[in-house]
Amino acid sequence: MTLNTYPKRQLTIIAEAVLESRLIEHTRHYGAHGYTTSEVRGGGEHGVKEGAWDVDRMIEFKVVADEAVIEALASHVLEQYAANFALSMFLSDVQVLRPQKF
Amino acid sequence: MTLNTYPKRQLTIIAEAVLESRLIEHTRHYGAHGYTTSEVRGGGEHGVKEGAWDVDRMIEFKVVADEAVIEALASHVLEQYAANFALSMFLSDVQVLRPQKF
Amino acid sequence: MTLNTYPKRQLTIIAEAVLESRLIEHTRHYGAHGYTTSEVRGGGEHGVKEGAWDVDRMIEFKVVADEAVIEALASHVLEQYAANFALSMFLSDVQVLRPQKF
Amino acid sequence: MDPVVAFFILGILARAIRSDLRMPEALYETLTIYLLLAIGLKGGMALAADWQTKLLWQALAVMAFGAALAAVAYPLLQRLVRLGAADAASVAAHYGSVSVVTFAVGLNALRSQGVEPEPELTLFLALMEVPGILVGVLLAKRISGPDSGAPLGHSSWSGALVEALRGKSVVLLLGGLAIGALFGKQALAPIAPMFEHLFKGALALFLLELGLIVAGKWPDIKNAGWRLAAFGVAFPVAAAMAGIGLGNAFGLSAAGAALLGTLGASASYIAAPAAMRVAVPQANPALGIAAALGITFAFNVAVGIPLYWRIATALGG
Amino acid sequence: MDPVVAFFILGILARAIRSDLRMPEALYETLTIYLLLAIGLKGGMALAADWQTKLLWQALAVMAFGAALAAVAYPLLQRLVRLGAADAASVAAHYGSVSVVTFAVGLNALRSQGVEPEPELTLFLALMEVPGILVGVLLAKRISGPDSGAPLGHSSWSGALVEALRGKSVVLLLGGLAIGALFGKQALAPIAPMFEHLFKGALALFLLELGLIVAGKWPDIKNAGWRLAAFGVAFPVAAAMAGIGLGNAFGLSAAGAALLGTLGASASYIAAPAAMRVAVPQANPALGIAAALGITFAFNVAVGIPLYWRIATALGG
Amino acid sequence: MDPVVAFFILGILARAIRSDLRMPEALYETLTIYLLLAIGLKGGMALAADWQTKLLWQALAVMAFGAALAAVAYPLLQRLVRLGAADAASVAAHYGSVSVVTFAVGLNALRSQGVEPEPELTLFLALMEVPGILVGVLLAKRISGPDSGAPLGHSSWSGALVEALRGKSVVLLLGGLAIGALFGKQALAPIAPMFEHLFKGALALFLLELGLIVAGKWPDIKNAGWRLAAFGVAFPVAAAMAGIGLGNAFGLSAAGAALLGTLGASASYIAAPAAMRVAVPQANPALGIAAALGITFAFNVAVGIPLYWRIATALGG
Ligand SMILES: Nc1ncnc2c1ncn2[C@@H]1O[C@H](COP(=O)(O)O)[C@@H](O)[C@H]1O
Ligand SMILES: Nc1ncnc2c1ncn2[C@@H]1O[C@H](COP(=O)(O)O)[C@@H](O)[C@H]1O
Ligand SMILES: Nc1ncnc2c1ncn2[C@@H]1O[C@H](COP(=O)(O)O)[C@@H](O)[C@H]1O
Ligand code: NA
Ligand code: NA
Ligand code: NA
Repeated sequence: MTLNTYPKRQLTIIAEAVLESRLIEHTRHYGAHGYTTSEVRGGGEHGVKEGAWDVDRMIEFKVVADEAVIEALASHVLEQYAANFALSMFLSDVQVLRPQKF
Repeated sequence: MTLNTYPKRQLTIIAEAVLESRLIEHTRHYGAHGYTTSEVRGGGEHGVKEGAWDVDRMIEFKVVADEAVIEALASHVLEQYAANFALSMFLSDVQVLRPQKF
Repeated sequence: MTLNTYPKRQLTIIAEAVLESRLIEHTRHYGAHGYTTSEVRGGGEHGVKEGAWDVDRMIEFKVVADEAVIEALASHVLEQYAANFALSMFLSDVQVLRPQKF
Repeated sequence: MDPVVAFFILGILARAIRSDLRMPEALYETLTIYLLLAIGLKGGMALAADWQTKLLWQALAVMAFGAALAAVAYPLLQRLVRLGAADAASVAAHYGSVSVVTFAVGLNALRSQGVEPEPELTLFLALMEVPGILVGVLLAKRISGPDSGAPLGHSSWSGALVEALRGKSVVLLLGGLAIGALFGKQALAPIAPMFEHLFKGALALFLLELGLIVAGKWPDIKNAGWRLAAFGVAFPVAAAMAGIGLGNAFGLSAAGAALLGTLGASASYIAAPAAMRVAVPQANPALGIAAALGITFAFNVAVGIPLYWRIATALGG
Repeated sequence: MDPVVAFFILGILARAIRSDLRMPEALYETLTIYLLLAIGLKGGMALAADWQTKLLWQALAVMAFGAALAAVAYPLLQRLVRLGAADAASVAAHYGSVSVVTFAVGLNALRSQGVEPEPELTLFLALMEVPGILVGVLLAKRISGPDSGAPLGHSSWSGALVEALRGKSVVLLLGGLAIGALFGKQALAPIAPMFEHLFKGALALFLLELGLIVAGKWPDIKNAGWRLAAFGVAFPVAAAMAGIGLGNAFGLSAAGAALLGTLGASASYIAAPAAMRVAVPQANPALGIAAALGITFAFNVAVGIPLYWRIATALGG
Repeated sequence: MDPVVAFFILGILARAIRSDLRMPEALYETLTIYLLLAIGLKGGMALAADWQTKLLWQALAVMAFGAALAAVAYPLLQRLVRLGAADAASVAAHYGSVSVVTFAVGLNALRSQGVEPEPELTLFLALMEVPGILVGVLLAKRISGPDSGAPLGHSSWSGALVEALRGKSVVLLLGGLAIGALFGKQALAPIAPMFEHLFKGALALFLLELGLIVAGKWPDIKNAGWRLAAFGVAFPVAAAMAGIGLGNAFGLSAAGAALLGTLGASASYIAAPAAMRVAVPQANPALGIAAALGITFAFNVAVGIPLYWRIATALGG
């Protein structure tokens, strides 16, 4: 008995922690039903972010929603913050069991 | 020389931290060989979960295994907890190098 | 207006925290432009790792890059550490908006 | 007003103006462990001095008192507050159990007036942690019915009971009591600078954090409705009077009776929510915390504790 | 040299030899909350005793002083240090604002010499947190221009202002001042073991952490260039002299004037960076921290504070 | 029995009844930093008073003692406990090195009897951290052979050595010693309420945590087998006698000799496991911790320390 699963898209944003409240606003604005945040550290173009200092703290911000919502959100975040903030984004496919929930 | 990789399925469950020990039991019960947990915060149908209070703490629980195991585990967790707990689940494809390990 | 996205590969390594600095070295050596680390706990072949003790601490180490880089890194890490350390690895597809960044 | 209460109000105000003040979780957990040990040690040292066999009877009576509070609260919550069975059982468990911080604030208030309650009160604090939760779990068991395959596995109620008994509050309180009683004040003098002198400062920091959490729960408190709010004030006062009566029956001093009343009036917002979340998954967890922490804790700290002292002195010898 | 400074140097050395010594973030946040409350309480207790209406004028003057420091720093940073408008505005905000730890080290140094500055200095500390940041944000607003749709939403500057006012430093300092003033020394005696006796030990731990962070920022400090380094030493000394002058105008003692000078000389490395990151996203955040923490904080703690005391005693009555 | 030991037992019992009591990691790391600094400062203050050149020789002798312990343990572990070369090298490093908490419990036990060991013991503690680990790493190098491309890069053994030297215990102990010696007791009086008065309370909290961890490692301890358990008791006693003999040779008091014996008998369960995990990846890390923490630490704290004091008083002048 295979489980019925429904395709959705996942957006993963790794960004400076100071942006969290704004990312939540945009996520709601574009119609996603939820988000999940975790504290991370890492390194990239903007150097190593160990999170030892308040302004160095980084978060991983995940949203699962329909393709249209995810693409709108991704391009808005890219256009708004990519130039000035340490930020990387990637999209991926996921499948959910309760499509109306995401 | 391309690497030999083997398809597996990943189940990601974001749920109330109070369910962790039970999720571990079910994971073992359905035959998966391991699990990985991280502390997260977020928002969804059941409101914002900042984790500031013990009962608000949320975890992200990941299991990688064969499709059959993942689907059995997912439907059991859905049926058992979805009604009463803040919980979201999504499945995705991964590839591993050591198939017998997962 | 669909967003232009470019295919990349993601390597997720769940390993003993003591290996972090070496994983970062290998990641740079094989040409990836960045990495992201988060603290996790879990269980697998090497037993339960609650992170209560320094040597038990586990990390989830993620790298997004081109297939060639990811496969080279994965096989090096597998060959170097899999035998002696608690470690699991899985690869997955992601899409990015700024291909030159990864 | 006691200075520690001012820190509670500062926490509420800080969150009310949406300040970004957050206290690290590790600080909260450390303060909890500290308070439980400090109270246990202090009680144990005094208890060693005047342990009497009559305490065994009193211990049983106090446990029955906690269970009774939950048993009485359950029908009141259903009929007067119009809660469903699951919610009523969950909230009843909060009110049958106790709050360590409320006890600490009550103890501190009595000491500021130069009176010291009998040491067995610390024992009663530890003993009243669990009975109320047990009754709540039994009620929950009845609701979900034996064969309905309670979602969390067949033995969910015994699981919840065992989980409550293994809770860190009971372990640290009874552990502190044992160490305090075994070693006594003199041998434990070197750890007094940590566990006695810093007590009130730690309590102040704790109340600052609880103020932040209470103000953060404000939306839940509003949704809980006026009926639950009224219950959250009336029931504790009644429970306090019952507690003071029991204290007099035990022959306790006014201070002892007042603190037993405060114990009755206090509601658990850590142990009970965790236990009931597992035993009664259908219950809305926000209700219990909004009532126990948002309404009853704030009421007890600001109004209740001084009130129960006055009642105890009036009723007492 | 004051022992706490030795802990700062130990932190720098530990990181210089790439030791794996890391202090947990929760410890850092706990020490910050502790220091803010301890300073606020201490100031409030003393302030309650001798509050005079003239303090209102002094309060306004001190806020103007903070704003002026940022306004003066901005053109200097552009012309002498050759920073772009965005970077200049951001760094100016750091120097218009203040550092609580620098204040604590200055206060501690004065007390080691047996002198106690007037209690209103704690009020001035709280009042000087925000004006400099406000000027920095206004400057940023001018740069990005009203219609350019500042990236962070139209009201980014008011957002940053409100965010600064809601910052935990202002809330905890003013909260501590209020509690200290309302209850006074006698009622707060029981929390003295926590908030007074442990003050210097907590400061020592804090400086150990800051030493680790400063040494960790070394790459940024080197990239900041010699011009910014020169500014990071010269501007604080000038600002200190202005502060001492203002102190004398207020009729403060030499200790009070020296501490007001130290306030002027101190630069914010927590509140300002967070506020400016939001108000001036184009500015390079590493510059402000390298200057304020890497250069100015280290200079003030090692050289500045004793220097400003000597200037104040020379100029003062 | 010393009260702090009771907290260790409480931790074991709490975990034995599978209580949900967990202590936050940040609390553990803070207590570690606190203990290292407090011991270093205390030793430095006393050392400043009576530093003699003969200490240089003693320092070298003590480092040789640590290295010898590892060198002797290695063949014993292979032949008597039948461990493989990698495991034997790893466990040998644990026993050649030392445990700061065991030292603190020993120091505390002596003080409770009104005797104070010579200050150079703190220097010996810092010096004995590394030699044992160095020998373990050299042994590991021999096992994996030079050309076998030790998995962790060619210079893994020098990496492990450097890593041990940069370890936070050595940095904080030597840093504390330097600050204590440079400033002396009088100048450091203001930080005594933090670093001296709270010492025993912090030690009690630390032992509560270690009790939890030891009981959590119980499965590993059982799997380690009776041979390793026997080694974990016999070797420390022999090492203690050697340490006491060395102490007498140094002309130390009975207290000093007992503490040097305790140092020899203590095994590292933080620095050594981390260093050996890198140097000897093939070794099973659970073995070293089960032996050093599960068996030897518990034995030393409960039985060893009082025993070594009696031996020292019997042998000493
Ligand atoms: N290739 C990558 N793989 C994984 N994480 C990355 C990668 N590049 C950047 N990151 C993460 O994104 C953060 C910001 O990236 P950047 O803007 O390049 O500094 C970094 O601190 C990393 O945590
Ligand atoms: N669309 C979503 N994308 C990412 N995370 C989500 C989403 N919806 C819910 N979550 C996470 O799942 C948790 C429980 O979801 P819910 O049951 O909807 O409250 C939330 O607190 C979020 O952390
Ligand atoms: N099947 C799995 N699914 C998710 N995480 C796993 C799985 N197997 C192992 N892990 C993670 O990888 C770590 C090391 O795995 P192991 O080497 O099997 O002990 C474990 O502690 C888990 O955190
Ligand atoms: Na109650
Ligand atoms: Na300034
Ligand atoms: Na040893």
